Amino acid sequence: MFGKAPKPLTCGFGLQIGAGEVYPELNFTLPTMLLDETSWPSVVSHYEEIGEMIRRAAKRLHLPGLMVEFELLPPMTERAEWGAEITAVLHRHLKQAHEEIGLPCALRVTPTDIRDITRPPELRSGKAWEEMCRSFDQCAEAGADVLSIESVGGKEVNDEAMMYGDIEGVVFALGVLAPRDMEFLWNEIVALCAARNVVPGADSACGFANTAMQLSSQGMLPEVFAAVIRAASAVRSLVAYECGAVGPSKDCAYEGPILKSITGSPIAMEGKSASCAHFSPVGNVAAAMCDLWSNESVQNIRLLSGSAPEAYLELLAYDCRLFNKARESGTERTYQKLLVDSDVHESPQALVLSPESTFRIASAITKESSHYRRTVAAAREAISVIRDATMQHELRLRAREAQWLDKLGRSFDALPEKEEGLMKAMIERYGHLFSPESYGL
Amino acid sequence: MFGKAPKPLTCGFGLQIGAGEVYPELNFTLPTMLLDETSWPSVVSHYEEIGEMIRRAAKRLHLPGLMVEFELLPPMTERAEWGAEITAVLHRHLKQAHEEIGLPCALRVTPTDIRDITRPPELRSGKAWEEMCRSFDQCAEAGADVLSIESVGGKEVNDEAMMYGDIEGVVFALGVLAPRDMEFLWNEIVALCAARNVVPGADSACGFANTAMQLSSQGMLPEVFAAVIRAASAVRSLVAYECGAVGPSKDCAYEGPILKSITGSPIAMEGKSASCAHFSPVGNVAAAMCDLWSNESVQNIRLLSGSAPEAYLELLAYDCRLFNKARESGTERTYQKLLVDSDVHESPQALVLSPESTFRIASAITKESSHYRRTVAAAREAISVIRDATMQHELRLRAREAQWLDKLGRSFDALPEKEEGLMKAMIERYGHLFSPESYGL
Amino acid sequence: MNELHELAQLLEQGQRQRVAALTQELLGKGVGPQTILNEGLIAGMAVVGEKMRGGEMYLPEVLQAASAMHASLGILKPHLLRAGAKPLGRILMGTVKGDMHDIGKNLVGIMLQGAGFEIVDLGLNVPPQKFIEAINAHSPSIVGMSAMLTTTMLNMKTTIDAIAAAGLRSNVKVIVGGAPVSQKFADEIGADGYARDAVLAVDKVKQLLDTAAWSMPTERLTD
Amino acid sequence: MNELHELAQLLEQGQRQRVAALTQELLGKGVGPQTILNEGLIAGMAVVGEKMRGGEMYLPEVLQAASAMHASLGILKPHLLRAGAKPLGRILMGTVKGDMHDIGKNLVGIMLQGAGFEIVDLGLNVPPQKFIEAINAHSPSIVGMSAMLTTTMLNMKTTIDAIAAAGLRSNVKVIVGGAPVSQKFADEIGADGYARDAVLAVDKVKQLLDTAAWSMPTERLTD
Ligand code: B12
Ligand code: B12
Repeated sequence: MFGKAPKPLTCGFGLQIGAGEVYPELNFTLPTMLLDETSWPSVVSHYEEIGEMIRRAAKRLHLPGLMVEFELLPPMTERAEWGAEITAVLHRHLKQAHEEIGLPCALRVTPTDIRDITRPPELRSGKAWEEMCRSFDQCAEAGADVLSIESVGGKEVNDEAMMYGDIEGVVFALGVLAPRDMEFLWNEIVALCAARNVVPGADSACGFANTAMQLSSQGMLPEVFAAVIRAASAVRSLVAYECGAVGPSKDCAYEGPILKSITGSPIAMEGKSASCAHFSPVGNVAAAMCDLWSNESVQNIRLLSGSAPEAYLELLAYDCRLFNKARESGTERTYQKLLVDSDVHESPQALVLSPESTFRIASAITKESSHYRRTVAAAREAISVIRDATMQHELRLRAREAQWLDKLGRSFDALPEKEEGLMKAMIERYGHLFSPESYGL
Repeated sequence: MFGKAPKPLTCGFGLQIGAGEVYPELNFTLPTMLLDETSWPSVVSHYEEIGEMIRRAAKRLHLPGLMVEFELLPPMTERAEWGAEITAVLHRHLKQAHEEIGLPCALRVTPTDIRDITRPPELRSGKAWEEMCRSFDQCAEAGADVLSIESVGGKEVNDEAMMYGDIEGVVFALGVLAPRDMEFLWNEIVALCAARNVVPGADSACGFANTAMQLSSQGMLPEVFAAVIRAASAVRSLVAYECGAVGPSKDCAYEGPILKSITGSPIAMEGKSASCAHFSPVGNVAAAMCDLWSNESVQNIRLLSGSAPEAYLELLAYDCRLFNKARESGTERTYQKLLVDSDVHESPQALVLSPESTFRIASAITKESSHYRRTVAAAREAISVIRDATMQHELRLRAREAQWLDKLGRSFDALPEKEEGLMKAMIERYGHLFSPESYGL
Repeated sequence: MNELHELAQLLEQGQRQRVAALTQELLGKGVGPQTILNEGLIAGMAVVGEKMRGGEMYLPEVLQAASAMHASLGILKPHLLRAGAKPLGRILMGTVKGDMHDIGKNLVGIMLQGAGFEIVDLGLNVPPQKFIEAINAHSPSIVGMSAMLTTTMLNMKTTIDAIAAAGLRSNVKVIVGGAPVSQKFADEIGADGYARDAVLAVDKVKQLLDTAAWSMPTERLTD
Repeated sequence: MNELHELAQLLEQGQRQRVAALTQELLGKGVGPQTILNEGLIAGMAVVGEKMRGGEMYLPEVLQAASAMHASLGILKPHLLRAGAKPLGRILMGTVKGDMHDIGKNLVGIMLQGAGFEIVDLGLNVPPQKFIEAINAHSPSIVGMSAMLTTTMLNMKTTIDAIAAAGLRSNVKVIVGGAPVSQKFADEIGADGYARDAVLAVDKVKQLLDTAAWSMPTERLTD
């Protein structure tokens, strides 16, 4: 259920997440401009302006609580001081909001995964890796309450495999490569967070599943394929928790509900509220289990009412009032059902995000132990979730989508029992795209 | 209830409004640019781009229906051909959407009330008046399905009276001057619509009540004052219906629910969905009775997902799915209650828009016959609505707001029985601002 | 001295007549005009400002207090002039060509008046030429332009350019505002200042011409 | 002639081997290469295009069909050359400096390849200098740049300016794209074209160099 997580957590200035209330998570980014020494002062002024706006709007909207996310842009990660400077600015404004109007709030900071600046990406060492670690450390020191990342291990193979509809390749990327990188990466992040006494938030399969979602919205891939990749991608995101991450998960990690039902940790989600960042077929259903409700990101540009971030914050605030009023009045089940039923009959991508579906997929995952088998199990369960819905006439698939669903079913059934059965072929097929050392292979 | 109006209407390409479903009403405007001969081609290309976007998005979002509003900018009204040209462009795209994907849709066109270009405004004759009439006529000819306006008669006095907190002046403007202009103006518009076989939509008290709302949000006026003006302004908007308007009312006419319960005509409303156009304390409650759900207006600029109008259309579409799913599943009362209860305890402006409050205000209005007495009655009822809520501890007013509520109560009780009792004093006080002839005085 | 404190309170209550009377009385008793201004009017309007910011006072009350202050100032004026204090600057206000949204502009004017400035209001739909003529006629220290439409805001630039072309740019400071306007836009078109609302507009003006003597302490009024 | 129709169908099904074989067979029978191209390959890919637009075919299938077409083209090439047909232009693709979003760029490249163009992919995070060197090295007719960040999109302008400064601007047409990019922006930075997605990108390229002989009829492919 939205707002309630078995393992709620408190962070920042007394912000309780998953303890009953749903709070907005506000995201924002720079307008069209170059980011370099020359423009740096104006970059800072943008974040100062946003900080002031947040204090003003929090008061105007009577916000009961607020999470703010600062997503670093690549140069802010490469140059740790830059990311830290902005982190400090936002931290200062949140502190002030807390002191002045008692706003419970926290700051999530998300450094950029810059390791794929080289191809094949060098994931465990090298300049990018070291810069990234420094960025995490200095942002933590500068006032981050939660640290997250949208990591890319395995993406270099998944991108290619998806485009060619190569299921073996997708599973190899999501079930073999990605989890290996997640394990390495998150052990580092969790240790760093412990040292800095910061909350290790979670990761996002954005580079895998949201890319697929965008591809399908462009008519490049069938929706059923995107839906299956969504489910399968939860396994690699889950690894962060196995390493000690406690959430809240990243807003763009639509796999959140699956993670929530497995780990009990609170999740951030985005749907129609992120129409500024990207379109999606899951605008309402994405909210069904959220603990934080986010807009993903919007440029700090002027609309007719005020700045675009303020306009989206108002939206989030009113949406959150509905979640919380529903809980308060005991009608949360009815409201959740509305959120779910209004989308699940329109798209298989919405269907696999329903509480029911995500619970099924979660159980399928926990039944298995290896990342590889879990990935396959999640995908297979997603397929049968869609199959069942079509049989019960709760979802109508276009002919070609239906054919692809069968094709996917066959391909996933044809996969070997163990990842070993895939290794050789995959290294032959995709060896030119990734470096084994980066995955401890 | 949202989506259902006692007097539903069908317009444009088979769009049924108030017959059960709530549809998005999309609004948009130009980005920062000059509007003249030189820039005209690029002006047209903006509306072409929006038209194409609408066809694409309607398909992507599986829209069950759509109202599009084109709000003319002043030069497009002064030069009737310009407004007509854009009207034709949008009409063409809607026609195509209807033919290609069977989208039920209609086009609302709102010429600018340019009569206040002279001060005191010349309302019943002169260059501006004639241009405005030509604009209405040519837009109707060019493909408008519904005609609306945000008329300004009485505003010249109301602006001043509001700022000085002069209740007599406000009542004179809203209850004496405004209705007179409405009567003159709407008899003309209704006749014109009949001749062109176009739906005479309704008017908006934007220039009165939304100005007050903005003033209060800037800390210039107490919220209770803005709330009372909202209620009182419904009377002048009602006059349009007395002259033959049938709705749907204008999105920015938050007095809509009052009009709906009196006339039974469908209404357009905006709330959080219009956070791009202006902020408000009525984000959710505004939706409680809507038949069309609008974003008021947003510049055609690029966001990260696509254009801002497309981003807001996606939002409207998902909100509408909730309305319609609630109705379909018989849980509309629960959902409506959520929309209402999540706002009414936060602000008196939200309180007076609840179905209960608007019904009370509507009855108070219908009990009286003269526009003047109706205006006073509406205001008094709004005051007691707020009083009752504070007594039942359902609304907490800040000390100063409470004092103002009493002050307002006294002032409205002290008003003369008939408008005649006000005339002399008002003409002395505000005679320099308005011309009697414009009101047939 | 508690008569001055009384003056401040009467001012705050907007008691125009009594404020005027007490001002006369104090002058009669030989209290210096500067003292009356600083410890009476300025002190009183300072409280008004704080209360407005805190939502304890609204525009109508502020306007009443301001009118009381002006009543008193009218009496003090000659004495202050003799005492060598100089009046605040004159400000030109107008909504630019093509735009009929004027209440925001009016409000800014009223608040500036309340702050003791002299306002010349050119009304709405004001073409550049009219601004230029008014500058020549009234030689204001500040020109304030309002625009509420994305399609009229660039007329602010047109006007600034025209003022420059007329060789008057250095004579005036230009401030701009309105719903679609932002600090960034103000910088782009070469304005000297921008403010989000009327209260901040007063700050901005005070800041642009660091004003003396007769000013209400709008730093306080708006902090 | 129903063998050509068969070729078209095999192509649509992405049957690389059988398409190659049948191509040989037809040539053996003395069918002209131009005829095979137009009535076999082009006809087939036209259907593919329509099906993709209609959501009846997806990228993986299109890529299969494209690879089958390339198998056949490889065989026809010498014959076509003798017949005087000329190959399509060469296209340089890259994600600009500071940006690591590359799947969009890759996709555009793949679709263009499918359309019979030769692609030189410079990868991601590509500085202006590298674009210039590549232009000198490969003399492409088109340069395509991708940017997904508001903070990298201006590097497209930087690159276009650098190309101009290097005196190469007139040698190439520049097309741009990416999430934050719009036609308006493309015009502002002086690009020759913009496209919202990979399919439209192919249209745009065809339009910029009104291509001949070997082209698939992407007008059809994408209408
Ligand atoms: C009320 C209103 C009206 C009223 C007019 C109110 C009035 N007396 O001025 C009426 C109904 C007449 C009206 C008409 C129109 N409006 Co209108 N209107 C509004 C609304 C909802 C509120 C404006 C308001 O009164 N605010 C209250 C005042 C006190 O605040 P303010 O004006 O912002 O001023 C403050 C600050 O801006 C600042 N400020 C203002 N000027 C200056 C100057 C200086 C120097 C400084 C320092 C500061 C400063 O301080 C002021 C006081 O605190 C706005 C929405 C919005 N976001 O503002 C739309 C809005 C401005 N209108 C809009 C439109 C489209 C129109 C019409 C074209 C609609 C139509 N087709 O009829 C017409 C055009 C009128 C014309 N010819 O110019 C659009 C603009 C779209 C665009 N392209 O830019 C807006 C943004 C609403 C929307 N999103 O659709 N409107
Ligand atoms: C998936 C994704 C990622 C993936 C990368 C996917 C990939 N392989 O490229 C990952 C997770 C790695 C990622 C990382 C980041 N991302 Co990202 N990402 C996205 C997302 C959600 C979808 C992009 C995508 O894959 N689309 C699918 C492809 C097929 O479509 P496409 O890229 O748009 O390309 C098509 C068209 O644009 C066009 N096109 C593209 N290029 C060209 C070129 C030419 C010549 C032509 C004609 C056409 C054309 O045709 C293409 C095919 O149809 C977008 C959201 C969005 N609105 O796009 C954010 C987005 C672009 N990312 C964003 C951000 C902030 C980031 C990070 C900084 C986040 C972080 N702190 O880690 C990093 C930075 C990475 C880097 N160093 O550059 C922001 C950008 C904000 C800004 N300031 O501009 C966006 C808009 C999301 C958001 N609103 O927050 N991201």
